[in-house]
Amino acid sequence: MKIKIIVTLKNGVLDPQGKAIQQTLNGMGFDNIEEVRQGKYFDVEINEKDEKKAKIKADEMCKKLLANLVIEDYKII
Amino acid sequence: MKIKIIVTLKNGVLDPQGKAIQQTLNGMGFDNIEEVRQGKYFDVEINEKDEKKAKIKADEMCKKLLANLVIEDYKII
Amino acid sequence: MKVDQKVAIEHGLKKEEFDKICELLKRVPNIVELGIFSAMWNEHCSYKSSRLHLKKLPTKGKEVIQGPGENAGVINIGDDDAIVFKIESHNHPSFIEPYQGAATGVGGIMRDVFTMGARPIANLNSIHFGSTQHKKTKNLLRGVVRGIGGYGNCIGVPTIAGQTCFDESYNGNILVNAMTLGLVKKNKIFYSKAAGLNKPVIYVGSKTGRDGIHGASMASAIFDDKIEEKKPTVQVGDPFTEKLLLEACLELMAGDSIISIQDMGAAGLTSSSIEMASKGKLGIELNLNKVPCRETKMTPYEIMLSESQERMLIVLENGKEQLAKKIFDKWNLDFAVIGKTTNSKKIELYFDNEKVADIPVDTLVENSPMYDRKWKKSKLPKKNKIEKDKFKNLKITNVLSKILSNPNICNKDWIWQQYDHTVMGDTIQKPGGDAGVVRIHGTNKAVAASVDSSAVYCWAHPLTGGKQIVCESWRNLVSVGAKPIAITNCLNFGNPEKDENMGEFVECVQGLGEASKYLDFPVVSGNVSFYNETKDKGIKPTPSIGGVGLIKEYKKMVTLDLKKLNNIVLVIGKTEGHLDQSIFNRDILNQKNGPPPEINLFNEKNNGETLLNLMMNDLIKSAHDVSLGGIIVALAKMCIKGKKRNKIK
Amino acid sequence: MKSSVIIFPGSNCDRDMSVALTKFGFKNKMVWHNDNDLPESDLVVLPGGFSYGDYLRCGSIAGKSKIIDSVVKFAKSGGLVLGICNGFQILTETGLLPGVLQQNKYLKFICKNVFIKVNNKESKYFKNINKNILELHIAHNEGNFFCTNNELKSIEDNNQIAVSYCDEKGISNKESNPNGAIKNIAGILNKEKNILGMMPHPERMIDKYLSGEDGSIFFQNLIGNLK
Ligand SMILES: Nc1ncnc2c1ncn2[C@@H]1O[C@H](COP(=O)(O)OP(=O)(O)O)[C@@H](O)[C@H]1O
Repeated sequence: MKIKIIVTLKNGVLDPQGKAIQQTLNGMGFDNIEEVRQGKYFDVEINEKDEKKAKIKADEMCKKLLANLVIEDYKII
Repeated sequence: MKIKIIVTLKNGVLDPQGKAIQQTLNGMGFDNIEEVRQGKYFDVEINEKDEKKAKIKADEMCKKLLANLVIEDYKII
Repeated sequence: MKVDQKVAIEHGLKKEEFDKICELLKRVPNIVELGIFSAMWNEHCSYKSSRLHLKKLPTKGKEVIQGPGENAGVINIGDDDAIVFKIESHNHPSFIEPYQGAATGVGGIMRDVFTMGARPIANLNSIHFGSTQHKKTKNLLRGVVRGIGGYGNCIGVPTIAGQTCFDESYNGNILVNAMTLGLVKKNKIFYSKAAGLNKPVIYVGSKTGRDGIHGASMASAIFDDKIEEKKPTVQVGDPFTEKLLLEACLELMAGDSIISIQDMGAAGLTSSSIEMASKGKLGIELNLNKVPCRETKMTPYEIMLSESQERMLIVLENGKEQLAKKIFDKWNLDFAVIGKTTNSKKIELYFDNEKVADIPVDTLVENSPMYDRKWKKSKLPKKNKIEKDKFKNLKITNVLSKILSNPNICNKDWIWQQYDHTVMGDTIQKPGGDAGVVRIHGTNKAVAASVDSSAVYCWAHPLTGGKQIVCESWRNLVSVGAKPIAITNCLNFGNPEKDENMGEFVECVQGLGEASKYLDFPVVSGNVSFYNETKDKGIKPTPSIGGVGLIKEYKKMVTLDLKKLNNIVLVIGKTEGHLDQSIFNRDILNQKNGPPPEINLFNEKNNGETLLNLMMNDLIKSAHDVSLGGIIVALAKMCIKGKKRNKIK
Repeated sequence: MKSSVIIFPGSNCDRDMSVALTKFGFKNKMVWHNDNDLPESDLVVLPGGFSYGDYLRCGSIAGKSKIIDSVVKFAKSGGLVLGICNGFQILTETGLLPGVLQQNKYLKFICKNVFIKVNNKESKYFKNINKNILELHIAHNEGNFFCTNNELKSIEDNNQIAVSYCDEKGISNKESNPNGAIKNIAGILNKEKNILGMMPHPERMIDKYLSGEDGSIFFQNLIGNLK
């Protein structure tokens, strides 16, 4: 089954990319954009039929590799 | 309001990063991972109360900047 | 929050130090003031354990324009040109988050250099990791290398040399030392000393966030099991903004608007403003509501102690605000007038129309603690007997291939090929040689730089080890045909409160000083990193020396690859057969005790100068210093690089 | 001959490029990204570097700069536009050149000398060049050229592959491909052959004390063709 994971920067952690994107959008005429924060998205295909088990695996993968918990949070969706 | 956007590589487009992550996961003992595809995630704070209008704006932003339609698809969630 | 002894101790201050603060202020400080004291008085900013000993280093020389005490050292290289350079550690942050730690280390040292008006022209780094077998090493190494590249490549400054070492003593405490060289005209050097009353104090660069609060005290803390809790203090680097800041600052510096300028490094706004005031014997008044903030509801405490990156503090000439603002607007950077200079000799902070701190500057700087810590002298270990029958069963080719595959000796191309080493179009010697060399743009001159440490030697005998590294740096520069001019040093040691560690420090510094004095190779800048220790286990004493030399005619530069067949190979200097602490003894014979090779400064100088003479007369085709692994490794490297064979009798 | 080099925030090979152009006889002007108009030019160069920190996608944000409209107009009217490294990325992001530059196959920044083969001598850039295999320098993290099969077919049918990675002897294969680019593509032209984007940096190879001298051959030949 497919598991989707979103990894985002923790609140307060500087996001230089997001800032540059926001400024560019403003410059392009999108003037009501107040903040952009960029994160990562993963589609993971796990050979596992049991959703619960797959999510537990995904959680472990996030902790060990996909997210850098020093600066990032993750969400399995 | 906050709009969430996911940008993913089109099917068939090589994803070297996703591949490397998959291999690393396998190497770490997660052996039933069949594929990993990495994408981008954006949290966009738009000063706009009407959800429909906000989504139209977001769609335009994706087309004009956030996604490169040659290789990427996007989804507003 | 009420301040008492307990709160002070949580801030890393000692009980006596807190008492002294109360005595100096004649009252108990409030929380903002306590934060400021704790930042200024910690080891990282105050050099309280090292100051006494650092004073003994030779810092003067014919070509020295600015020695230690400024953002970086400055040396003369003729024709009105000067080189600004310094090395700095970012060890603790890099262990917690290798990519960002290393990246912000590179960013920080570059800011130190361009703060003085110099355009960075070369980066170097010295990185030390635990054993290659240790489970953390691979990730840390990868993260650090990526971080160094990620920042330096983006700014567009070539990384021209470096050093990568592995030793189990760094298992729980890696070292990341970054060095930058910048080029400036002698009459356009900028200093941090404020001058004049009622001059506007300007904040430029990125906005302030909550990142890195108390980073300076983290740099002076020992890692323990609670290391995870310290994680939120990691800063994120933004090389893109730094590049803009660099260009904007240099643009403003081209005119005559700036009185003094200081980057916000460790302890951010606190140390930068206090340093400016202290050097200028002035006071500074700041309105913290004016500081551009990235996050909401930041308190004065947080604003003063944030270590957000890519920020500068400037004292401007009156009336130049508009001109300066225009430049920073052009580069899309924040710009704010946040205060002014005063004659109070105090640091006075306002927030929401209230005075939130009021501290005499001298209590923070001149009256900061200085310790003469107890230290233990090291004995010179006894030499091991060379037992020839142990060698009988060894085949030289096997030994050589084993030595060449030692992680400290083997090829590092895979590392430095991740660093842009050719941007700026003046790199004439890439990493892979004895020193990196860049031309001074548009002239016939070039500067050479290398960075070295020999922790094993320092560990075996700190005094000899200290001399050894300075000599190694000297030799590396000479090997490429450069006249050595001056050094910068980054002293990475364990806990100074332990007398063995303090002893290692004192004696290394002594050795360093003796050698640099004898070789007329003065120390112009540097940095001390103590408390490199995890769970009571300290690192091997690791002073890193960054040497800089001048090649007057770059066409005469020498490289180490063998060029032609039938050239003669010479060994300069006497080979005494010293094997203790060599890779051979340590790796092949597994004999880890014994003294490091002795240093004879007279011979060192004589050999180096003779070699330089021969080079200037075009008599030398290739040269390489004999170091780790001895003559056989040196020859092997010369052959491999030159794709030539060598016959040795 | 007149050239213009565009400076974006984060460009860092702009000076190197201007030094090279000047050395080989161009009268060069630097142009700020926020300007509206290009000065009169025979050649417009988008230099290497990290415009906007390479944030989002390399070259994507620079592709929205004010000056780009003029560059597009200039290119559409047949003017010569050269993009090196980040400049190449910007050209694909603006749609002036097909394809995209993805992250290198081995996910590492690569800085080293490589060999490239000149495939197409129709353009002003390579007409009359007297060496078929050049040794040039690359320094990039995203140089892995990718395009769809249809696009590739059109690129090949129109003879748009300008240069491709190869070894010393001119052999293009997996081993001589530093970044995983499709068909070892190191640089491509537009259909009309007036726009060239390539990853290698000729401006870093313009005298024998640097990494090599083959960049000189490129520039000398180019200015020769313009005269
Ligand atoms: N971290 C690094 N960054 C840049 N260059 C490096 C790094 N590590 C090693 N190098 C380069 O690799 C080469 C080999 O390093 P090293 O083994 O210390 O040299 P040697 O012992 O021959 O003087 C040197 O030229 C050095 O500049």
